Amino acid sequence: MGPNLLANYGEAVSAILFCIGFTNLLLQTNLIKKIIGLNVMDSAIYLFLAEKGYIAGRVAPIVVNGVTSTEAYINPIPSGLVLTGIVVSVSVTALMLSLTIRLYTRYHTLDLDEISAQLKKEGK
Amino acid sequence: MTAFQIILMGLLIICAVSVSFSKNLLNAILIYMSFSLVMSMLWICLESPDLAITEAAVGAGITSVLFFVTLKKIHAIEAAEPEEKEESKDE
Amino acid sequence: MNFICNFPFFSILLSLFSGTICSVLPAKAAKVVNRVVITAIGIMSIILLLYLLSTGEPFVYWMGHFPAPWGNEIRAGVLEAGMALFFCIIMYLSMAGGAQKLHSEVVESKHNLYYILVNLLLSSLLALVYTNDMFTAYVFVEINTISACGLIMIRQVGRTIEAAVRYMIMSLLGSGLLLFGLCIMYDLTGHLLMSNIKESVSLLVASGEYQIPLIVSVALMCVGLCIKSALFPFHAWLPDAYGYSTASSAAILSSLVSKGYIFLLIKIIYRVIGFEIFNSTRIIDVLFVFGLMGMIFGSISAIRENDIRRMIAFSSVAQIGYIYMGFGMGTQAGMVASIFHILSHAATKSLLFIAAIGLTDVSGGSRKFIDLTGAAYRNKWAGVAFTAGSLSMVGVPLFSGFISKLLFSQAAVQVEGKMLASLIVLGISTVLNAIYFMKTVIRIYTPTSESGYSSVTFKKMKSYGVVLVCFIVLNVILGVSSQPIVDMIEQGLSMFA
Amino acid sequence: MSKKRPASEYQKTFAFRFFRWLSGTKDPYLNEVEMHPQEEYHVDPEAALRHEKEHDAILDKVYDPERNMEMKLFRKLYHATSILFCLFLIALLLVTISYLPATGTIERPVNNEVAGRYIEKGLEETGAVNIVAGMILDYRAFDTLGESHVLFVATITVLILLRLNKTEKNEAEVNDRRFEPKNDTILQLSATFLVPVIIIFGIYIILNGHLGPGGGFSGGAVIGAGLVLYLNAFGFQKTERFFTEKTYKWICFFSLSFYCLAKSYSFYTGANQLHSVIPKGTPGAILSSGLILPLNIAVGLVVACTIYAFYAMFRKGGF
Repeated sequence: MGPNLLANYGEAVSAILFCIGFTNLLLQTNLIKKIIGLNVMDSAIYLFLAEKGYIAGRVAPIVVNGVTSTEAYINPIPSGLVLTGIVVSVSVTALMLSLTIRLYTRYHTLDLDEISAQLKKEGK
Repeated sequence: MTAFQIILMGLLIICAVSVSFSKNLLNAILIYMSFSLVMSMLWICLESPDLAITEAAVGAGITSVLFFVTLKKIHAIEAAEPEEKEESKDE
Repeated sequence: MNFICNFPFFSILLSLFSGTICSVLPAKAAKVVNRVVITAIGIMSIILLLYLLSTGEPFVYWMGHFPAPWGNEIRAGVLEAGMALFFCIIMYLSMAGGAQKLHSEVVESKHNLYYILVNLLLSSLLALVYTNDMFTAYVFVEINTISACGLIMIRQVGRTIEAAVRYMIMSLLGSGLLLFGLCIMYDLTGHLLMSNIKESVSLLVASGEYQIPLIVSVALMCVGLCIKSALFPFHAWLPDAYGYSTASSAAILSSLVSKGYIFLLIKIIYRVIGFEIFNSTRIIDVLFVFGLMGMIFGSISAIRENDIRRMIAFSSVAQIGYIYMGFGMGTQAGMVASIFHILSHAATKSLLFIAAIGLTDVSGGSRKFIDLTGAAYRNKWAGVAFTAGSLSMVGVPLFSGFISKLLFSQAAVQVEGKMLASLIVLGISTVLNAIYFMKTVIRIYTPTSESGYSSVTFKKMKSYGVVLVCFIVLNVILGVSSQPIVDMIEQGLSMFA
Repeated sequence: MSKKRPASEYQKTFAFRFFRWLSGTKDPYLNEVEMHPQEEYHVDPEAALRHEKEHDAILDKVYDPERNMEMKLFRKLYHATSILFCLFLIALLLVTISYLPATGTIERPVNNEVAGRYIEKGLEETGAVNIVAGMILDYRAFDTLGESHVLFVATITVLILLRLNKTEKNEAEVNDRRFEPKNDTILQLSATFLVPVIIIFGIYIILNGHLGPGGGFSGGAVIGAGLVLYLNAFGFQKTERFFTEKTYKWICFFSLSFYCLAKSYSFYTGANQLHSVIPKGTPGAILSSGLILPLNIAVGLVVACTIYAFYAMFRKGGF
């Protein structure tokens, strides 16, 4: 274990959240809960990035009273990356949900295992 | 401020775990909404108001509305009340 | 700055913009726009390639008003331009070959949406090829994933939708890991541009700081891209996705989409981490082992399959195993072999998919081997093309597959610890390949007396026949005049570093 | 000359089995089971039905995840490996994080000259008071261009999946009407007050994107939410008056084309070191910061329409 685990508690939380989301995505049989897991996973990564940009005692990167010194503001790059990332995760969520609807109208279940069992039954 | 952040992070973990174990899909989605709200508060604490606004409008608003519509579509909810919940967060 | 230097930027923006334009056009016009755009980008790539070969110097192109660490930039070398050209050729041929099938399998009102997806897919592939920025790469990886998912489920059968769901879940796991690795890398170096990250990484390695996070970050990115490109244990979505989607989709997916991710991985290895540093980690051994396992298990699954499209799909798993085995060797020669195999596999696999639909069409739409008896007599062009593709896959001289196997074995001989394993597995895999491809070829050439199916004449499918001939010629060119291409790959790799 | 073997002997050889495998036909009963001389077969409809049912029942049992041993085993194995993998991942990430530079401090690789220049020169070079907006729409605009196309391609895939043709659509509409709130007075009254406020707030966020927190994406999402609320309160008949699929198509087309062309111009001039004719304006004024404001408006329009389109698609497969 390295020296900075306690100082990086935010990142530690984000790693735990990432793994919770990851486990949900792998193990939940219900598609909707899989999608929630996906969103949790994405949010965790964004939390990680936002923590990386934070500097104690400084304010948000919006220029106030024309002060443009590096000493005054936090790092703006992670915020920009997260903004892009959020759009990506919304698009993916919408796509996954519409796939869910189509799958449900076809097979009348949200359980992926059941669907693959039905598919095998059809195939043979 | 640190104590407040730690409380929020604890809430995040509680929300994420209870999403995984909740049996009812509607409950899961509601918990996910609160997860997003807590996340946007956390981003205010981390001095990123841009992210907070976006997360509040998108994570807690749009994504949840899409989830509700999906649930409704697959007849998991019969009644039509959850649509009203979106308006409270847009303010 | 020479005007030709604008071409990478033009090709990315042209394909993005044509996607937007197609959204308001009717299907026929969208098809024309699609063809014209692919041709234009192909021509630009040829000119760019010739220019780069004559100057011998790669160049960077600012995307905006700001220089390197502040703005965003793209970069072009011989390998990038060649890859873009190749992608254009394969995409054009796949679209032309599957056009007929598309009309019968996809609802009329959704045709123009299909062309939008193809245009955006092309733009994301080009951006992955040219970009010099890690986060841009991530964004375009997502475009690539979503449009590939669209290509899978444009033909709406239950199986394709299920396959699309599985594909999305796997891909999103991959993207999550990739993004996490990227964030750790950003935290360690403070840069997002590839060349700047590389400088910082070599400084970090020299000073011995942050060794563990560095390796973990590289590993996360590698695993993410492996999952996305369907390396062996992560291939569960692949047979259904390739086997049931419409023909051009299957050809594009197998030959371009997964190759885009693999090319990004090559870029990360060379331009972000550095080849030597990457080879000194244990990651290449893991890639090597999984590559070998993929080669064997993919072929075994293909032998057990009795559906021709799914068999070709499983063979893709084996071929991706070859590529990762080349990475795993950790030498320049292995890398060259892998890149050549990317080209040869892309040319061959799209040929096989396009030929397979010709065969199934004259067998009443059935894809079971028993119904395909004598199909090659009913559709002669498809039969010849399928045979050529199979021979190339098995590794018969004159075809591209032979050269890639030759390159792999040459590379394997130079590596001490991994020589025996890779040679043995190469041999086994070739035999297995021969078993299932030759079985199919014998089957389609077995004469049958009671053929209830009508045969097709050449007049009815001129464009299809021409496409097949083009594919065969491409394959033979790759197989016969391989030396200049290998030289070009080597030159491109030296420009990478 | 080889001698001709009788068929019964030949069928035992490896060659026969090999060619049988090759042709894909395999009769498991051939030569394995004793067979009686065949009688003419009569189909008894009742028995056939019963057999079919039995067959289905057997299939159901075979492919029931609870009963099928193979599936059960595979599932257990899958669960075990995934749990192990996740535990491994969590440990790995925690160890990694413990070695990362400490959060909140200043001496970190992240706080280098890149972030420094964005903060120090950002106002001067992009004209945006909100440095994040300046960064994503000017310094790193290529990412953002890609991002808006991610949204676009997601809409296209949703259209592919959920758009219905005429007859199905009518059915879906009837189906949808059952669940639609039937002129709920409370909802309508509160929507009359809330929708204008929400939409004005969204417009404020978009227009203020370069001056304060916000921007095209969040503002567009807020406007989209307002439209969705309006739709829920008053139904599709009212919204169809001003928002149809055509409106959506053209708004999306013009905004995205504007975005593409504007950014192409700026990339082209930037890369070729030409002077860009777009004025920066006075920092802090509403009409300032060059292309950022129009781009925000374009993105906002696309996002608002896309959100509404998603919702309408999910509800009834069309506008």
